[in-house]
Amino acid sequence: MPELVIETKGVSKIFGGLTAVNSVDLQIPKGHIYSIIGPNGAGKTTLFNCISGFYTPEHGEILFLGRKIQGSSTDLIAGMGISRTYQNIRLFGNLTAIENILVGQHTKLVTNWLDAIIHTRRYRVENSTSLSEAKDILKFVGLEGLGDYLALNLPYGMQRRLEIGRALANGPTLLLLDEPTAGMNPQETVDMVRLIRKLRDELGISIILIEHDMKLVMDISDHISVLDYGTKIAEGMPKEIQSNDRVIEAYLGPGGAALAAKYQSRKRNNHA
Amino acid sequence: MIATKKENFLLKLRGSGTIIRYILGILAGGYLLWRLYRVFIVQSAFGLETWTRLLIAGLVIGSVYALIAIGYTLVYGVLFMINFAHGEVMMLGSFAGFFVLEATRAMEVNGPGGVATSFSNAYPGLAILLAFVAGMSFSALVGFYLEKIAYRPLRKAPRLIPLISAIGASFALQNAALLLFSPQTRTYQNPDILTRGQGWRLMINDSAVILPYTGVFTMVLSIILMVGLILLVKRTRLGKSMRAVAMDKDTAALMGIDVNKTISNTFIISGILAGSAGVMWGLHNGLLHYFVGFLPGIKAFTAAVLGGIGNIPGAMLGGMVLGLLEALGPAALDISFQLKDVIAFVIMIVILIFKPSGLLGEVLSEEKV
Amino acid sequence: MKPPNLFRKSAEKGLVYSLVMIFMMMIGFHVVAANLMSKVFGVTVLRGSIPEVRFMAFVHILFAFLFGWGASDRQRDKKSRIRQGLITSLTAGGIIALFSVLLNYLVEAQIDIRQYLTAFSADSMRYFILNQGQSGIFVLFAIYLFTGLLGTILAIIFQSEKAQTSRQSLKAKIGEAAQTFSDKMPTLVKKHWKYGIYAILVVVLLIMPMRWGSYYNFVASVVGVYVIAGIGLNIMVGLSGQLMLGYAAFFAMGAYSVALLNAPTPHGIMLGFWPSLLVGVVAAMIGAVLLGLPIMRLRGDYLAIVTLGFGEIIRILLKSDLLIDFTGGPRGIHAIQGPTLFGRSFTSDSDYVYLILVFIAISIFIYQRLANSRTGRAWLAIKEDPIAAQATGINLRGYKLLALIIGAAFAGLVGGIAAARNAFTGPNDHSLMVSINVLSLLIVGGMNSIPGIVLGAFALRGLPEILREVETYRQLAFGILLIVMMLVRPKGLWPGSRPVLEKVDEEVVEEISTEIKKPKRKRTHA
Amino acid sequence: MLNVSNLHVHYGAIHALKGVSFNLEEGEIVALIGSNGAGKSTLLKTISGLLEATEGEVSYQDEIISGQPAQDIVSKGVIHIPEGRKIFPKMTVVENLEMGAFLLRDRRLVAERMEAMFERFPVLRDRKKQLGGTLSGGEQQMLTMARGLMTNPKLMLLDEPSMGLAPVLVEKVFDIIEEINEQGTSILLVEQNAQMALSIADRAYVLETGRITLSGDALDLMENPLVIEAYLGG
Amino acid sequence: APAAEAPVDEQPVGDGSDDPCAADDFGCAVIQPGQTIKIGMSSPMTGPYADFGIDAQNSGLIAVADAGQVEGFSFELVAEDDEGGAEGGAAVANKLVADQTFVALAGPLFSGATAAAMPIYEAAGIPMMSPSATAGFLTLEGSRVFNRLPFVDPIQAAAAADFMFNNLGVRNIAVLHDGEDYGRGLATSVKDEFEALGGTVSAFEGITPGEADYTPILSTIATQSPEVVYFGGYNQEGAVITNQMKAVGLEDAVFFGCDGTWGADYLAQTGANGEGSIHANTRAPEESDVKAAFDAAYLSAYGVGPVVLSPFSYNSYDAVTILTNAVKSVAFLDADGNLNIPRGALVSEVRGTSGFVGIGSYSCDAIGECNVEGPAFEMIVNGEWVVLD
Ligand SMILES: Nc1ncnc2c1ncn2[C@@H]1O[C@H](COP(=O)(O)OP(=O)(O)OP(=O)(O)O)[C@@H](O)[C@H]1O
Ligand SMILES: Nc1ncnc2c1ncn2[C@@H]1O[C@H](COP(=O)(O)OP(=O)(O)OP(=O)(O)O)[C@@H](O)[C@H]1O
Ligand SMILES: [Mg+2]
Ligand SMILES: [Mg+2]
Repeated sequence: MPELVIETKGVSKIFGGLTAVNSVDLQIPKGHIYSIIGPNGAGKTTLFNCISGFYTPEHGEILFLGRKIQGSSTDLIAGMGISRTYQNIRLFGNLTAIENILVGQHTKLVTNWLDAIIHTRRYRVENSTSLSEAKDILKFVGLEGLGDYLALNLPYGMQRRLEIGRALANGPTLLLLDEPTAGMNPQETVDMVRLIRKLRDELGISIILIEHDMKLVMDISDHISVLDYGTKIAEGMPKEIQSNDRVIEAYLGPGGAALAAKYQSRKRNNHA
Repeated sequence: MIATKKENFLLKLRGSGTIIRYILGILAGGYLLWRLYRVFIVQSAFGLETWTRLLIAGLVIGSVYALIAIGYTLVYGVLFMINFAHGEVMMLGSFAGFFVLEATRAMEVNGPGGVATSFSNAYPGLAILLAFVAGMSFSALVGFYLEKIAYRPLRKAPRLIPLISAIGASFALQNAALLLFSPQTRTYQNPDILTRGQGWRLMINDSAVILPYTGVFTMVLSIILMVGLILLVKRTRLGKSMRAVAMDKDTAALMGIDVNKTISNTFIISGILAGSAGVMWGLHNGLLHYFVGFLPGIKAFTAAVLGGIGNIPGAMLGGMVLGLLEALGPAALDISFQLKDVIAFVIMIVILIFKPSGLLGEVLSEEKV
Repeated sequence: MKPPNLFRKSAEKGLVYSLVMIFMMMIGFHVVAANLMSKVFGVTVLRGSIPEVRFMAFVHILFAFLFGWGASDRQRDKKSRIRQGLITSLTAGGIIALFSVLLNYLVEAQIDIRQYLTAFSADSMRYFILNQGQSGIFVLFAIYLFTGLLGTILAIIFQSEKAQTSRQSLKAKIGEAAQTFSDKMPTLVKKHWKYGIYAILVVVLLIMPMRWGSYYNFVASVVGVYVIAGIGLNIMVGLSGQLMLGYAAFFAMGAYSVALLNAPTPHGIMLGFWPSLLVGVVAAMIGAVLLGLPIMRLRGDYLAIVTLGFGEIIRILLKSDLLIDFTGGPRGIHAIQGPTLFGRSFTSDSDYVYLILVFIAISIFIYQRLANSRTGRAWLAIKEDPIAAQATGINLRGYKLLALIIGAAFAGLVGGIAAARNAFTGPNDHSLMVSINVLSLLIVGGMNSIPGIVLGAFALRGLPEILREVETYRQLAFGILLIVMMLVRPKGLWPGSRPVLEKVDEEVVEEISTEIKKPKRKRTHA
Repeated sequence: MLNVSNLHVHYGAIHALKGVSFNLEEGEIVALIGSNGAGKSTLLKTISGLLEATEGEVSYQDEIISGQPAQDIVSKGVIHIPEGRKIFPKMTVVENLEMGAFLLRDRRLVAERMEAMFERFPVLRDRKKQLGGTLSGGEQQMLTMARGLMTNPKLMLLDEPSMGLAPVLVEKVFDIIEEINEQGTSILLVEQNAQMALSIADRAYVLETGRITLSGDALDLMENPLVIEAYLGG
Repeated sequence: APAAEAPVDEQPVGDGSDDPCAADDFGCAVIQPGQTIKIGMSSPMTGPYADFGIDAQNSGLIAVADAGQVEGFSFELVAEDDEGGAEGGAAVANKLVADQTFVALAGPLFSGATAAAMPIYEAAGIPMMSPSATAGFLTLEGSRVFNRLPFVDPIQAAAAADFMFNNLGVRNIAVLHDGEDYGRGLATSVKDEFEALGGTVSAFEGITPGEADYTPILSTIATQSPEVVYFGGYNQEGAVITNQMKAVGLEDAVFFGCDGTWGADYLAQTGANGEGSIHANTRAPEESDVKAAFDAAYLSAYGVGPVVLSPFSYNSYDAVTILTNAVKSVAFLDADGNLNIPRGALVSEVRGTSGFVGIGSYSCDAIGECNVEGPAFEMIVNGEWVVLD
């Protein structure tokens, strides 16, 4: 059994009467791209929120590299090496792109305000290394040359990439991506797939991915879990999932190409 | 690879905030109980008549604060800005009411029985009504133009910008009143039936406790106004559109809501309430000059926050609590009256420490990310 | 483009303009305006007396001209612009004339309403209608009509395309000249021209306090004190985004530490200025911890009101009977001893200006280093989005508290200096208005920008001094100016910009995206 | 029905639309595709009155609507469903739907419509009392759609209606679009999912950096190599 | 308490030496033809105490007009706004002393501003005559230039305590103050003096100035059944207290005010409620011509009478008049037709004021206290002030 980066044991999160995440068990191996899919409202984002410390699950355990993390605050969890992006982008809009990355490095840096005022040696060293690392990350996510733009002035697709860059900046062990290609066109989606692969292959980061773009998910994932009404209804390799009836019924439907054909033919009929 | 880092000691104070909060809370609560025990059980410093008097005073002050606080809360609820000039809006309304009463006082008419009296004594109800109409409409007008001139162009600006504009407006209005009406202190000329200091007499412990007409009038009227306001906001489309505009102006416009009109109406309503508070305050206390808006303005703002800013019942509750604290606090805790604002502010801080969004403010539980 | 619309809008404009004029009269400002006008013509008028009538006429003419100038919309064609000017001038003049009829009536009937409206003295009313009675009203009306029209016509001519282009070409020429000038400059100079400006500034600052007399020294040191206070508050508000309305409390802690430790009464400890200043700074920092720890959970306006309450609590306690033996009560503490440095005590006003300048330099230094460090960026991130900031690993409470503490230290510092400079401090020097002034200067000047803070301090503390010319009207003028400044420059006079850290080839950037707004280039990172 | 001519829009110094002209006939579905930042949302916002054009005109049913405030345009039956899940976060689902029917004064009608929306999106019925802000991303997306349909619009401006929706729901949303179109609503559709958009639309325009670069019959465009390369993942 | 023993030794002015300007400590102010002699004023003219400053300016303008000319030169009043605080006081002082035709200051009105401004005037040799700053220490630190017209707290307080204890014969009083410099200082002294006489001060409390409702504090005081409520502060709060005493069980207690509450405004605001209340006032020559003329001039110039905006109209008028008189007596024309005013001599001249009779009558002692006679007490009877003995 490969080493697990995240293990959830019977995690449940309840809002009022609604069990958004219901006793979910996941074993996520190190170095995998692991996708979580499921209908809208299935509890995917909520699960992310539990892992990254925004919510404390009512039941169950979340282990990160074998260590219990639920109940810790988000900053501590970030410090342990879990980074994330958000379904609705949350950049620091009035900071420049490169500053966003520098903020992302926060947990990796050690100098404090006194160092900053006196410019101690370690401050100078850290400052120059962190800056050059930040530039590398910009390059890595394809934003080279845009580092001095305010984040809010970047177009949507670049903001998504910048958010990933910020998440990468502290050298995470685990990256949680919540619908990273939402609102992107197919061309940009392809770029994003390339980027995600690169993260795993070049940096060795484990990735958990939420996506509704099936082509992408099937393409990229090592392993997929499917949530519905908060419970895990299936898990396995992309092939297995694609052919799972329950998943098709609850989630997949006929698929993009078939759908397009449906509308086209209807339209032709109408015109005829 | 779990990072362990050396952080500055200050940054390690994680969680100690909560501990200190509770220590503070326990200390404050303990002190409070001890004081109350001393005042009521051991010393029993004041008789029931005194407590009644304090209670009456607190309720009257509180209802005026509540009316002004609603204005802050309404504007805040829609624009997320502190209308710092709101106290001045009240002051100007008070002046309008004052001039009407002066005029009706000066006007000679043949009263009932053919005796020549002043208009305000012959038709006191009408005179007071006119004063309120004048005060309310003038304040509404001021509020309306204030928004149009000083705030509307800044609607897209960061939140602190309109705050400074409001501070400027507060200066400008205050000094305009100073220059127009002189710094002289004026006295409200009430019609005789509402003479200040007169009231129903209750005998408690052999001493007369006066329930002043003006005070009762103030309380009753402000309750009526508040109920009316709640109905207005709950029952009419205006209330709905105010909520929508508060959350997202563009989307509200896409629903067919006239955003400008909604905001103007908000200022008009808060002006009306402030104007009525100004006239009531004048009738009850008599005192009027260019600076009367400032202190109640600050207090009412405090009350609005205490109740949970943006929340109308919260503003009312906050106003009442603050009024009662000011009146009863020093006596109940046996602390000098000079420190009544200290008591009020300390209690407010303690409340906010435990209820960070005010008494009735929304509980910001787990935020959706 | 419908005529009724045009008519109504212009009439409305005329109404507003006339109301402005009438308001001026109602507060008696027309006399002051005429007074200023006479100064322009080199005639001085005794205070409290009324200047010659012709100056009032000039005031009317000036305003009528301005009204006419502003009457028309730039976008419209000439004919409708003239029509607009006509309508606006007619309404404005008409209403002012009507008002004058009222004034004339009041004067003739000797009705005294100064009981209610102080400015309505017979002299002042008569002066407004040019001391002419009935005929003055016609003259007034004519002034507003004809000068107004003149204003409109001149506006049309001046704003015509031809004038526009000629102005643009003038601008271009100036730009060209500047370009050639800079081309001719040796590269070394060009590269370091900024330092040249700084050097000149420093030299000016070093020389001026000895030359420009005690009043300007005084104003300079007040402005300087507010610059430091502004920098401190900027750390709280501008960087870490915590709205603080009780800044004066920290100011008071510094001032009272110096006062209590270094004045003959009430305690006569006479510790010496420097140690007491240090105590003041530390006291303010401790105050910040005590305030900060319990309230870290509060956000936005709740924080604002709690800090406002804190400021008021401190002020009330300082003057209360409870602490009177300790703090001197409402009377304050006087005869506070100033600093001695190298055996020389600070006596002249320029000494304090230099002292404050030194501390400004230190503050700017500290601020700049903090703002562009890991700490500064963490603060900014918290301000932008606390939840996301925490999720990137920033300890919210710790950093917020740190911002409070450092900001408070600045306040304690200037509080102490100001107390020594005034040789006095009292509870009323630490009122809510002080907090509001510092906050205002920050926003008027522009947050997160040192030049902005300096400009803001000038605007907030220097402007009222300049406005002394208009006497009792200065606070009114100040309030209006505050609004106007916000409307005209909502980001502040000199808003801050983000540092340029990446520095790449411009052309690459152009290629990647031509559509994105470029940030202003600012200082480069070391 | 809708006629846009030579439209220019600026955000401060940014020139987001540079002279866009197009038209939409009654009963049509017109798709608008283009990469991120091309100005699609800007165009929709300008039509619905949220942004002001610096130059050019928008006319709707032979009336110039550019320059009119958004609420007036809405009352003419032009409904804009904005991108990015613009629900009212502190209102419940029901209240959000009521806001969608703000211009309807008939309470019975509102109740009826709301019922119809719950039929279409059963998830929303389950979430009736939940605050909009706590809904999941996809639920919010459905809510914006349902809210827009409350008034029975004549012209609908849809900005990325399928974003963040599960595949089954994407189908549903497109079914609905087809359905309301058949009932007589004209539709201007902005989609990243160009394949779907072109499949359902009658005509389409391609917007690139603020200019329309291609236009024509939707099915024809689908065959266009430029479109295939840039927008169909070809 | 400041002692009024040693009379000031007359310093010879001008005569004896050839050039009085060279002999003068501060040199001469040289006023050229066409210029005016500037008398400064430093007072709050905006903010919560604007009424004080504006009133002082109003009165000062009349005084300057009444002062006429010296050798063909006229006086000009330069009233500046100091906002009542230290910062503003120092700003005004610095501004004024920069003008060399500025020779004397009627003010500052408030003690805080005075304390901060005094060293600046001291250094420039500007005589000060404050109409209203009462803080005790101001005259106790050897200032050459500072003088004042109001009676200092200890003198008024002793007189008031004595009057209550002996003339009114009350034994139980409550003492209130507005928490400000002036009011609190006075109230504290009254409390001490009254207790020293053997009376009881059953309550000693501060109020928050500027508010409109003091019934809570009055209600608690009522439980002590004081015979007199003494108030140290200004007429605005005084009037509110008087009005509200009736409704909370203090209807039998007498309101006892100070020179800060005395004035026409109090009458207007309290009406019937004010009947029988007692206030301190300067021991003034009753209804002199000067006073009548001033009253008339004030009314006609400003539409309202004096002592409406603040109680210090008369003091302000007298302060300016004392200063202009002093200027008149030291100023002389030089060969070029300029008016020379030796500053040091002017300082001594003002300090040496003796037997001045304006609206009030004043003589200054060696430390600059110009009103050592102590107050008269006046009671409101049928809406009029009646002097009690
Ligand atoms: N704070 C909350 N309060 C109440 N209900 C909540 C809250 N947060 C989420 N929910 C509910 O929990 C369920 C799961 O939400 P979640 O955001 O995890 O869905 P999701 O799987 O991410 O869906 P999507 O793909 O649409 O983003 C939803 O039905 C949502 O309405
Ligand atoms: N509020 C704004 N301020 C400044 N620039 C903006 C703003 N909104 C949009 N822009 C810019 O205008 C251009 C067009 O943006 P728009 O949102 O219309 O694009 P879009 O085609 O809808 O893209 P997407 O597919 O990402 O939604 C982009 O370059 C964008 O950066
Ligand atoms: Mg989700
Ligand atoms: Mg878009």
